[in-house]
Amino acid sequence: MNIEFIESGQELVIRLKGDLDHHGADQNRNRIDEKIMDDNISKVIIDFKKIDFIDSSGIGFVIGRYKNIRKRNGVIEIINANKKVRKILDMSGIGKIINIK
Amino acid sequence: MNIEFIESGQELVIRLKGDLDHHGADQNRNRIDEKIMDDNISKVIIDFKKIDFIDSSGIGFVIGRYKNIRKRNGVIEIINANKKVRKILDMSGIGKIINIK
Amino acid sequence: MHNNYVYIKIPSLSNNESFARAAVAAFCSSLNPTIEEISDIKTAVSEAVTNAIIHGYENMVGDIVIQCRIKNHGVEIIVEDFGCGIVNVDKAKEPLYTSKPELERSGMGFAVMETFMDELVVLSEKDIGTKVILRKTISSKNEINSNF
Amino acid sequence: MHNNYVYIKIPSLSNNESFARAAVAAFCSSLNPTIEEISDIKTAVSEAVTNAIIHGYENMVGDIVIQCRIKNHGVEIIVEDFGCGIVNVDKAKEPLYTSKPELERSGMGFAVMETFMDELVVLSEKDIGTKVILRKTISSKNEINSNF
Ligand SMILES: Nc1ncnc2c1ncn2[C@@H]1O[C@H](COP(=O)(O)OP(=O)(O)O)[C@@H](O)[C@H]1O
Ligand SMILES: Nc1ncnc2c1ncn2[C@@H]1O[C@H](COP(=O)(O)OP(=O)(O)O)[C@@H](O)[C@H]1O
Repeated sequence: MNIEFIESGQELVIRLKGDLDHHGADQNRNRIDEKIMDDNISKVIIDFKKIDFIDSSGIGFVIGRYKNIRKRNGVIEIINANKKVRKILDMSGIGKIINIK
Repeated sequence: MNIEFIESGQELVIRLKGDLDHHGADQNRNRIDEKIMDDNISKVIIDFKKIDFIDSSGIGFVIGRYKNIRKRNGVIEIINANKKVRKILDMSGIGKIINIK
Repeated sequence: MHNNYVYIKIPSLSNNESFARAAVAAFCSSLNPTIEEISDIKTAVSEAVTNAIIHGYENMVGDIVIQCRIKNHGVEIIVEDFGCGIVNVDKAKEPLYTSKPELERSGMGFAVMETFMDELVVLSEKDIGTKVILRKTISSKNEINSNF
Repeated sequence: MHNNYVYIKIPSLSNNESFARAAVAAFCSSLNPTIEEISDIKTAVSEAVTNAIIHGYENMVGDIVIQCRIKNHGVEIIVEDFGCGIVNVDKAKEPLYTSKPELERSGMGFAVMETFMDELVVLSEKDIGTKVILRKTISSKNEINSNF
């Protein structure tokens, strides 16, 4: 998985591209968390538009970023979740804590 | 590999689709030869536009149809050969006996 | 027709998760699955292989064996490791249970396998390893498109 | 990084030709090959696997073993059968030579493997089987796109 950051003020859009599996999560977790901390981000928008694959490691990854931003009293949002992504997100009940658009 | 026939008079266009390997050749050889015989075809045009894969079994397949149509004093032509198809066709020297467009 | 199968052995490296999914998907393609069926199978295989890597072998590198077999209009996929094994399989299968929350595991792996496949069987023994059997029927409505 | 490899065993059925190509291509994708490199590798693998099916096992069904290994910025692929073997390897490798013209073989298989890969080694023994070793360097110009 590759990621792209689009930043404006304290808002950070993270565009995910490729496969959000255990491998993809491990490769990008720290870079994202450092960015959130370094740039004092209070709102994270995760863009799933270019995601080709997701499994339950992706759920863990999203919950991990959620916990991280919550510690900073920030919010997190998911956009462009297609049918495949939805299927996994819905199973996890993550929609109760994170806004999915 | 799937094939599609477009017939007009004694001319037959054979549109190949998918993988022209040993498996694909074996699946379609007889159907093509029967068509040529039954409909008294004298010109065969093999359309490679939708071919995703070809290997040397594809060369054998083309030469096989060439020999078959030659027995009937007919001609054979290849159209829409992309770079990948060309690479294999050129190696075989098949261009000396068959018109490649 | 001869019943087709494939036997695959890979080391437990995380970049083999995507290889395993792609290989199983390629094997299943002869059954003309729908896009959704193939996507479900890839997800389930990914869960099983990831578990072998993270839980089965923890930080070591060991072999993962994947076997696929065409069976009664469907596919059977076996993912096997020779790692630490699972002491309590019933507990492990509970949704949201994970032994590794510190690694951001969601505890949803077995739940996903169960939901995305028709059948899930988990055989495991402590210090011997774990064998996950996944089965799914493929709706052969695409038969017209199949090679003939 | 741990040197990655894969071991694959399939029966010698012609519909496994496409599986073998896809599996090897999926394995090689971690090296970020160009489209042309991956296409060349698929073609060479297809030749070797087809030969095992048609020549190695003739009309019988036997095992084909495919092994891939990442080696010095490249890939080594071994395709092995346990069939009839080749008596005269030098002759077999001559372009246009085929022992099965009646099956519309072109005799170009080894020539394609030699042209599309950097290196081809053929080890064979009568009634024991054939081992084809294919090697290709992957130009890592795509490194920027690689996962980090
Ligand atoms: N191959 C395995 N080897 C050892 N333990 C396993 C294996 N697969 C699963 N487990 C155990 O079962 C638990 C639940 O697995 P799972 O539902 O996939 O959730 P997660 O992987 O997110 O922890 C794991 O946390 C682990 O303790
Ligand atoms: N795996 C194999 N087992 C036995 N014989 C083989 C094998 N591979 C190749 N050969 C022999 O080598 C010859 C040349 O092979 P190749 O160049 O691939 O051409 P083709 O497959 O079109 O005959 C074959 O006709 C066959 O006699």
